[in-house]
Amino acid sequence: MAAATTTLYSWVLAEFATPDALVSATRQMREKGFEGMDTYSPYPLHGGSEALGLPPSRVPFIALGGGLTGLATALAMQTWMNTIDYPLNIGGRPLMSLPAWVPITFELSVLFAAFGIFFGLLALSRLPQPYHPVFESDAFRSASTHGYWLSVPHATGQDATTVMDQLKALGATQVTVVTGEKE
Amino acid sequence: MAETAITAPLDPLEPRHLVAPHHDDASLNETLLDHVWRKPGKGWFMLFGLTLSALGLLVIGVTYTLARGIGVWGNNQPVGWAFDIINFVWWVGIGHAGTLISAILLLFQQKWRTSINRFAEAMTLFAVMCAGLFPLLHTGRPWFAFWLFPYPSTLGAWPQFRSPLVWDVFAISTYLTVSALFWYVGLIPDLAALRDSSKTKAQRLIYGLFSLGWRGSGRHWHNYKIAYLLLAGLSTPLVVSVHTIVSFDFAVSLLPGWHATIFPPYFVAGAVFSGFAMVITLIVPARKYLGLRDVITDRHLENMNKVILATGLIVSYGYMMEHFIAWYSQNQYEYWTFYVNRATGPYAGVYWLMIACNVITPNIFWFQKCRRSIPIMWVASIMVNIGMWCERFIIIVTSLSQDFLPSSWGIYSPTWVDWAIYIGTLGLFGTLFLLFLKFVPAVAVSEVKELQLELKHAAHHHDGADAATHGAH
Amino acid sequence: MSGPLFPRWTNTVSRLSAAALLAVPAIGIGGLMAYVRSPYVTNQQMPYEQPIEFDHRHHAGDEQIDCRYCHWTVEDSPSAGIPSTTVCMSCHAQVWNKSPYLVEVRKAFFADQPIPWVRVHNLPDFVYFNHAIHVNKGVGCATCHGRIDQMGAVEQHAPLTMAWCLDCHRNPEPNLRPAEFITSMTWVPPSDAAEAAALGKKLAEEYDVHSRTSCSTCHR
Amino acid sequence: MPPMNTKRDGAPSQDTSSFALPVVSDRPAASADAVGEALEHAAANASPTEPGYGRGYWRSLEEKLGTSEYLEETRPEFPAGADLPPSGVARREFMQLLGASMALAGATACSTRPSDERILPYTKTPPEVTPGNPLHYASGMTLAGHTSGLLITAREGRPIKIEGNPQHPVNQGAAGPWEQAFLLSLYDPNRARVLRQGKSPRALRVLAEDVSALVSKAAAADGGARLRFLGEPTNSPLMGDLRNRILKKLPNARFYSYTAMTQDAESEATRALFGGQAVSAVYDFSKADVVLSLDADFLESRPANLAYARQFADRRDPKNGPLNRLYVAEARYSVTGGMADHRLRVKSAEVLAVAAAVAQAIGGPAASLAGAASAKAQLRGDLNAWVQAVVADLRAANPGRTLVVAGERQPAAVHALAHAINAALGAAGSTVRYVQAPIAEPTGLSQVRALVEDIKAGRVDTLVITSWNPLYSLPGDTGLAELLDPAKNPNRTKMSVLYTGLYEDETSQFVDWFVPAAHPLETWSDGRAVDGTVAIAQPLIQPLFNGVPESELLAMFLDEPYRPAYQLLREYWQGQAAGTATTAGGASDFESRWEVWVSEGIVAGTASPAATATPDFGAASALVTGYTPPAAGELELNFVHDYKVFDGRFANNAWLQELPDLITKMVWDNAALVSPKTAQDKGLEPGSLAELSYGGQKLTVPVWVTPGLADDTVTVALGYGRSGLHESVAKGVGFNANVLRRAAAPWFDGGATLTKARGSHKFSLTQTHWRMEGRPVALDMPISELTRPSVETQHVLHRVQGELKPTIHDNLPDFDYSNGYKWGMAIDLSRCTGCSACVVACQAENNIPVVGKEQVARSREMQWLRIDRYFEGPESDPKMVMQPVMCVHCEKAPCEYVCPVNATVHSDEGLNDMVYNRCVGTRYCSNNCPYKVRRFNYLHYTADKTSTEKMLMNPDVTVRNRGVMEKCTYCVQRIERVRINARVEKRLIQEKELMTACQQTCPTQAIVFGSLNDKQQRVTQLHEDERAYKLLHELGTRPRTAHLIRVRNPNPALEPAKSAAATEGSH
Repeated sequence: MAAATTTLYSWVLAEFATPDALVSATRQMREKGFEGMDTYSPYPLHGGSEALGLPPSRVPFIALGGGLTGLATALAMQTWMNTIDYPLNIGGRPLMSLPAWVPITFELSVLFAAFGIFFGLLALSRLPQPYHPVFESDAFRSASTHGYWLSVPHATGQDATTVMDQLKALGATQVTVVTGEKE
Repeated sequence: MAETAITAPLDPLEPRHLVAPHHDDASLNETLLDHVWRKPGKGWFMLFGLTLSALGLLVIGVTYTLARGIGVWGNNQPVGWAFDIINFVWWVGIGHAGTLISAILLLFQQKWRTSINRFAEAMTLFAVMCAGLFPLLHTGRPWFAFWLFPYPSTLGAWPQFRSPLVWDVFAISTYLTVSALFWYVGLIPDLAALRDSSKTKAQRLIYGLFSLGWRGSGRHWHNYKIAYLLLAGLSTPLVVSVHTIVSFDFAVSLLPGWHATIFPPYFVAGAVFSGFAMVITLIVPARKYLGLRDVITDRHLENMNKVILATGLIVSYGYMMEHFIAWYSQNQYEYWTFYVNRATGPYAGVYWLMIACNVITPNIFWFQKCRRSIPIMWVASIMVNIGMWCERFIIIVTSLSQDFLPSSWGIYSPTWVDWAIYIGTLGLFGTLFLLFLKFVPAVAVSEVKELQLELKHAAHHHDGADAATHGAH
Repeated sequence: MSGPLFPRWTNTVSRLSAAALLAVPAIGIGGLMAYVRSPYVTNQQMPYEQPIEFDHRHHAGDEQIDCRYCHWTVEDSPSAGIPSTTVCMSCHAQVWNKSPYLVEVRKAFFADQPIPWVRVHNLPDFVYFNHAIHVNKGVGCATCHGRIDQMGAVEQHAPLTMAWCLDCHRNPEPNLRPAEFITSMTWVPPSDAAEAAALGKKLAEEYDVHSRTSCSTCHR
Repeated sequence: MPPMNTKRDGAPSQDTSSFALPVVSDRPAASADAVGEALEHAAANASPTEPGYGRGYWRSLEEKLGTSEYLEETRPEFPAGADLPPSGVARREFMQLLGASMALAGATACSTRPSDERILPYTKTPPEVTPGNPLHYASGMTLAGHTSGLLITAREGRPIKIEGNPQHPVNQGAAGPWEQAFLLSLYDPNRARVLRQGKSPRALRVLAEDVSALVSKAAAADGGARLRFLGEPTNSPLMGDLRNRILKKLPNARFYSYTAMTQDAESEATRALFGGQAVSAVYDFSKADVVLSLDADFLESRPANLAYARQFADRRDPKNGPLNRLYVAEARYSVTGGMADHRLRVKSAEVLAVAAAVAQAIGGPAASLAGAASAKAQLRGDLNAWVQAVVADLRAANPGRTLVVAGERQPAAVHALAHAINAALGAAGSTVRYVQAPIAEPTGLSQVRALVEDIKAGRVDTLVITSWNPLYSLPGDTGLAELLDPAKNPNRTKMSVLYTGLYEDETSQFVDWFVPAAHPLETWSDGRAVDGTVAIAQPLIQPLFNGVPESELLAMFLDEPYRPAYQLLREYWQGQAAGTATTAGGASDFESRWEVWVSEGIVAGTASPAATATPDFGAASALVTGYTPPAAGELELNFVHDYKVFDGRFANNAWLQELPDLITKMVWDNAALVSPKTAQDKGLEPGSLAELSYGGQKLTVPVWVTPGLADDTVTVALGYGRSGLHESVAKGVGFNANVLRRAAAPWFDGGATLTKARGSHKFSLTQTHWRMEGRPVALDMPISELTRPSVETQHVLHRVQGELKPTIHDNLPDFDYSNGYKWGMAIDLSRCTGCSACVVACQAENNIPVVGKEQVARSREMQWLRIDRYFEGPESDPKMVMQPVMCVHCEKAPCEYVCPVNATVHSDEGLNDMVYNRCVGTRYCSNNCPYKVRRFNYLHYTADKTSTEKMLMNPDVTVRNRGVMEKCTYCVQRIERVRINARVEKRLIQEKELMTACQQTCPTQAIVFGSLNDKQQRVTQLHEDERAYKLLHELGTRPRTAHLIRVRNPNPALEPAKSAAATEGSH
C-alpha cells in the first residue's frame, strides 16, 4: 500500500541518562520555543506532563459520560421491560420496583464508565499503532525497558546540527535523526 | 549505582525494604522478565500435569451433568443448592482480593501493592472465570440460560429484574470485564518491554501485537496514568458491589440463616479474607521459584497477613452478630438454625471446622514471628480457605436442609460428580495460573521501576540532600 | 533486526480489526434476531404437501362452503377439528364420485383408514390454544389463518409467535368482527379509523371480551 | 405383538441402550453399622430441652430419644454418598457419553423445523365425541367383594382419570387411593398378554373347545364332581347367575371363594347370631355420639370406609353440632387410631378381654356372652380404668347414639360381643342396620382348607382359579402351593389347572392354562356395593393386551355358543327387569331403563333389604366358647393388610408403591414395626435387620420403630416380597410376610421371636423429621381449649391468625383482586384422616412422574401434595395429627421475586402460575419457598414411556422435561376449561362445576376450593371460620390456602391432668 506522494516527517531523537535529566531538558527546550516534542520512558515521568505542557486529560470526562449513559440505559431498560412492555404481578411486588433496579443500574454505569475509559484511552492515544517513525531507530528499543528519550520534530532535509548540539549541551548521551511517514 | 550498605541492624520498627535497594532499571528489568524467558523447569511441567488432569476431571463432571441432568449431583428437594453455589461464592470471594490489592490499595497510596498487584489481578481473573462457570452449569436447562439476558425475543418476555440471580449475571459479567480491562491496561507497558527485550522475531511480533504499538510516549503516559487511576477508582466500589450482590442471593430470601442484614459487609470481608489467603498460598512458593524475592519481600507478606488478621476478625464479628441477632430476636426459626441445627445438627462437624479455621487461625497473626514465618503463614492461608469453603457450606446447606416446616427437612450428601467438578475448577484455576506465570510477567515491571525511582527520591530526601533541586514528591 | 517491527499499513489494519472485534457480536445477535423472525423459523408462507390435494380455493372460495361445515367443533372445543372421511363422502358419494383425484378418499372411506393430513399450524405442545373462546368472542378465522380461500395448499399466514399473540391479547379491539362474519373471508373492518375503533369497542362490550395476559391463560 | 420390555418399571428406565444412562444409584449401605454409629453420634448431640409450644410435638422416635435416623453418616466432614461410584456406569458408556454430550444434549432442542406431525381424523366420528373435549362415563371397580361406583373421564377414546360416582351410596363422589391408582394397572406394560397352555401360546378358540369338551364329558360322567372353582367373593349378580347355571349343568361341581382381605369373621358371627342367615351390618356414624372401635380401622380399611369416613368427619366439624368421641383399642397405629380421642394400646389378643369387660359392664343381653368370653381372656389390671371410663361414656350417651365396631382381624367372638353391646345400648336400628349380606357364601380360609382336602383326596381333576394369586396370598401352611407344584406333588399331572390374572404372577408358574384377564375397565360387568346397591361397570377402552373377561371365561363352562360379556350382562338384566314388575317407575321398556342404569352407573332400588331375623345371643355363646385364644407367647405377631398395595395385587402399581405409607411415610418397602420399648428391649434400631421366627419358619426382616404401637408386638404388612414373573415394579420390594402366616391364626398369634441380626437396611422415607419443634404448624387442641384459649394458645393463635398491619409487618401495597375470581382453598385438619387418596388423585391428574426408591431416598420425590404426619406427646403413646400441604399460592409469593426468567408469575386471579416452558431450573424458587412444596425434575423422569403409559397422560397438562420446576397449580387446567365453557355460555363459573382433583376425591370433604370473592361459596365461609389459620402466617406471605385447626373431644374422666394444665398451644 505504498502511497505515491507520502509526505515525510523527521524527528531528532535524544537519549538521556536519568529521568530527571530528560524532564529538565524537555522543559528547557520548550522554553526555547520548540513545539510538538514528546518524551519516551518505561514509566510515567514525574513532572513529565508539565514539561511537555499538556492540557488536562479528557479521560475523566469520557468516563463520566460513560457512567451516566450506563445509569440511564439501565434504569430505562429495567423499567421498560418489567413495568411497561410486559407488566407482571411478581409476588405482589410493585410493578415499578425501584429499589430492585439499583444493583443493575450501578453495575451498568460502572461497566459503561470502564468502557469509556478503556476505549477513550486507546482513542486519545491513537492506539493501536504498531508502526511509528521512532521505531526506525534501533537504539530506541531501550525506551520501553530502561532508556529515557526525547523527540523534537524537525523539518525534513534541513540541517539538524543546531538542535542536536543544543540537546547534547543539555546532557543527551546520544542523538540521532529519524524520518518516516507521519501517522 | 553505589551499593548503599545496610547500616543499622534490622530495627523491628524500621519498615523493611519494599524493593531491594541494589537494583536499577536494567537489573530490575532482568530479574522480573527472567522467568518469562527461562525455559519452564521440571517442577512447572509436573504441576502443569497435575492441574491438567484435574481439568480433565472437570470436563468429565460437566459433560456427565449436561448429559444426565442435575440429578447426578447430590442436590435434592429441600437442599436445592449445594456444591454448585458454594463453589461459585467461594471462587468469587477469592477473586476479590486481586481487585482489592490493585485498586483499593492504589487509592490508599499503599506502595507495597505495586509488586503483587499483577499477581493478584491474574488470580482475580482466573477465579472469576471458575466462578462464572457455575451460574450456567447449575441451571437445570443450561441450553436456555440465555433467557437470563435482556434480548428482544419473539416471546416478548424479559428477564425479571427483581431477582438477585439477574443481578448476579450483570455483576459477574461487569466484574469480569472491568477486571480484564484493568489488568490489560496495566499490562500494556510490560508487553512493550517484553516486545523490546524478546530474543526471537516471533516473540517480538506476538508481544508487539498485544502491546498495541505502545512506545512509552509522554503524551500517552499523561492519559494512561489518569485512566489507570480511574479504573482503580471504579473497581473499588465494583468489587464491594459484586460481593454484596452475591450476598444478596441469600440476604433477599426469607430462610432463617440467610435472611440477615449483616450479609453484605460480612460477605465482602469474607471475600477479602479468603482472597488474601489465596494470594499468600500462591505467592509464597511463586516468589521462591520465580526468583522474585527481591521484589516481593517479607514486608509484603507481613502486610498481607495483617490484612488477613483484620478481615478474619470482621468475619468472626459477622458470625457473632448472626448468633446474637438469632438469640436477641427470639425468632423460633432463627434460634433453631443457629443454636440447634448448626451447632449440633447433622453438619456440626463442618460448623466447628469453620469456627476453627475462620475464627481461631487468623489470630496467630497477632504475633510477628508468625506473620513472618513462611511455613506458618502458608499453612494458615490454606486453612483459611478451607474454613471459608466450610462457611459457605454451612450457610447454604444447613439453612436449606432445616428451615420452617420440620416435615420438609432433608439431608444433603455430595456425589462423586460434585467432587469432580469442585476439584476440576481447582485444576482449571491452576492451569490458567501456571500459563500466566509462563507467558506474562508476574510483577508489574513498569510500576516497580516507578516505585524504585520514588524510593530513591525519598531516600535522598531522607538523607537531607538538597530537596529543592530534586522536587521530591 | 533493524527497522521498525511492523510496516505502516498495520496501523489501519489493527484499527479495523479492533473495530471488527467489537462489531461482530453486535451484528451476530442482530442477525440472529432477524433470522428468528424470518419465515424459515416461523414456518410462514410454506405451503404443505398433503396426502390428498384438497383445494380450499375450490371448496371455500368457489363453492363458498362455510368453514364450520368441515371444522365443525370450532365453536365448542379447543381444537377446530379435521373433518372425518364421511364428511368428504357426504358430497363426493354423489359429486365427482368417479374422479381419479378422489380415489384415495374413497379407498380410505371403505377401508376405514383415516387420512393422515399434515399439520400446518403447529404450536408447541406447552401452548394450549382454544378455538372456541376466540371464535365466540369475535375473532374471525381469516384474522389468524389468512385468506384460506385463496390458498391452493394451506400455508401458515401469521407468525404464531408469542409476541404476536400478546399484541392481540393486549389490544383485541382492532381484530374483532361481528359474529355473523366469523367465517367470512372477505369481511374487512370499516375503512374509516374512528368508525373501526367504535365498532371494535362496541363488539368488545357486546361479546364481553376480557383477553387475559396471565401466563396460565395459555401455559398449563 | 410388541416385544415384552421386562426391564420396564415406573422408575426411570434402567437399560443403557437409550441415550439416558442409568440413574446414579448408591451401593447398599456398605459400612458395618453406619446407622447404629449415626444414632450414637446424634444421641450424644441430642438437643437438651423441647422448646416451646407446650406438648413437645414430635413426629418420630428418633427425635424423642434424641437419636436421629436421618443422621445417615457420622463422619464429621460430609455425610454418606460423598464417594459413591456410580454402580451402573461402565467405561464404554462413558466414552459414548463423552461423544454424545459433545453434541450438547440441548442442541436438538433448538431445531427450528417442526417435525412432520400428522393429524388422524376419524373415518366416522362417533356422535357423542367432540375431539378435544372430555367425556365422562359411570363405571365401577370390584375389589374383594365390594364394587365401588366410579366416574371416569375419557379423552379421545381412552380413560385418563378416575373419580367417585356422586350417585353411588358408598363413594358419594369420592374415591380411595386404590380407585385412583386403578387406571395405572390398566396401562401397565407388564400386564400378561399371552394366553398359553404350559409354555406354548394358544388361541382363545382352542381353550373354548377344550372347556366345552371337558364340560360335556363331565356332565355325562359324574355331573362335574371332579371340577372345582376357586374365585373371588361373587358380589356380582351376573357371576352369581352364571355360577347357578353352571351348577345346573354340573350339579356336583363345587365353587369355593377366597380373598386375602376377607370379612369372614364378621359373617361367621352374624351367621351364628341370625341362625345361619347371611346377614351383614351397615353402620351409620352420623348418628353415633360415642364410638368404640375394637381394633376396627373403619376409616381406612375397605369395603365401606369411604361412606363411614364421610359420616364420621361430618361429626368432627364443630359447626355441625357437638363433636362425636372415638375410643380405639388396637395393637398397631392405624388411621382410625390417629383420629381417636382416646387410643388404648393393647395386644390384638387382649381386644377380646376389653370387649368382654365392656359387655360385662353394660349388662343386658351382652352379659351372658361376656361371662363366656371373660373365661377366655382376663383384662389386664391397668386397662380397667380406661374400660370403666368408656362404659360410663357409653351409658351417658342417650340410647341409639352409640356404636361399637369390631375389626375384621378380630375373631368372630369379638364381633358377637360387639353386636351384643350394640343391642344392649339400643343401637340396633339407629346406628346399626342389619341387612341381607350381598355375599352369601363364606369367603375365608375354611373354603381353601376344604379345597385342599378335595385335591389331596384326588377328587379333583380340573381346578379353575379366578381369585387373585392364591399361591402368594394364602398363609404358608395351607398346602395349596405344594399341591400345585409338580416338583412337590407327584400326581400333579392328573389335575389340569386354569388360572386367569392381570399379571403372570406367583400362581401362574404352576398352572397348565394361563388366561390373561381383561382389566375391569376393558369389559362389561356389574357388582354389589357393601349395602347391596348394584353398579354397572362399563368398559372405557378395547382390551389393550387381548385380555379375556372373567364372565366370558365362566360362560365357557356353560358349553353354549360364545357371547360377549355385554350380551351376557344385558340378557341377565333383561331377565331381571322382566321378572320384577316395572318397579323402576315410568320407563317400561327395558332399553331405556338399561340406558338409565348404564349412564347413572347404579341400578336404583337394589339396596339389600333389612334382615328379618333378630339376633339370638344365646346361640352365639357357642361361638365364644369355641374360640381358642392364641398362645400367650413372649411376642405377638400381627399381620395387617397394607394401606398401599392392599394384599399385594397393587404391588406392581408404581403410584401406590411410591405413595408414602400413611403412618410411617415409607415408600417402596415394608418393615417389621415395633414399639420403642420393644425395640429397646431387643436392642434394635430403625433400619437394623432382625430374625423373625414364628411357627417353625424364619425370616430376616428390616425393623422400623413406630411410636404408639402396643409393646411386645411385631406388626408386618402383607403384600410385599412379590416375585411375579414379569412384575418388574414389584420385584424385590419388601419381604413376603405370608410365609410366616398360619391358617389357624391368620391375623395375630403369640409365640413369635425377634432377634437382632447383622447388617442394616436402607429405607426410603419422604418425611424424616417428625417433630414440630414447638412451631405452630399443625394446630391440634381440644375443643374446650379453642373456645377458652389459655394465654399461650392465644399467643400461638395470634401468630397464625393475627392481622398483618401495613407498614409494620408489610410495607408493600396489595394488588387488587376484588373483581373477577379470587381462587382460594381451605383444608380442615379435623376432617382429614390422612388416607392420601388426594396424593394419588393429584399424581393422576397432573402427569406427575414416579422416581423410584433410590431417588426418594435422595429426597427427590415428585408428588405435589404431601401429607405431613406429626406425633405429639410421650413417645410410648403419642397423638397423631395429619396435615396435607401443597402450594398455598401466596399473594406475596417468596418464590416469584427470586425467579430470574419470569417462570413463576402471579395471575390476575391470585394463582401462582408455574410456566414449565420458561423455567431454566435455577431452583432458587424452591429454596425460597418456606413451605418447600416445589418439586424439581432432577433427572428426565418422564423419559422413555411405553406407548400405553403415554395414553395415561392428561392431554391438558404439559409433561415436564428434565431441569424444570413444578408444583400444585390449583388444577389450573380444570379452572381454564370450566372458565372457557362459562365464558362461551356467557355466564359465571358456578361453585359446583369446578373442583380440584384433591377436593373431588377427598372422602371426608376436608379440601374445599373456590373463589373467595363470592361470599356464598363454602371456601369463603371456611376462611372466615374461627378455626381457620394460615400456615406460616407470620412470614407475611399471605397464603390463599387456609388450614382449619384440628379439634379433639377428649373425655374429661380420662384426661383430667392434661386439660387442666392446658399446655397445648403454649409457645
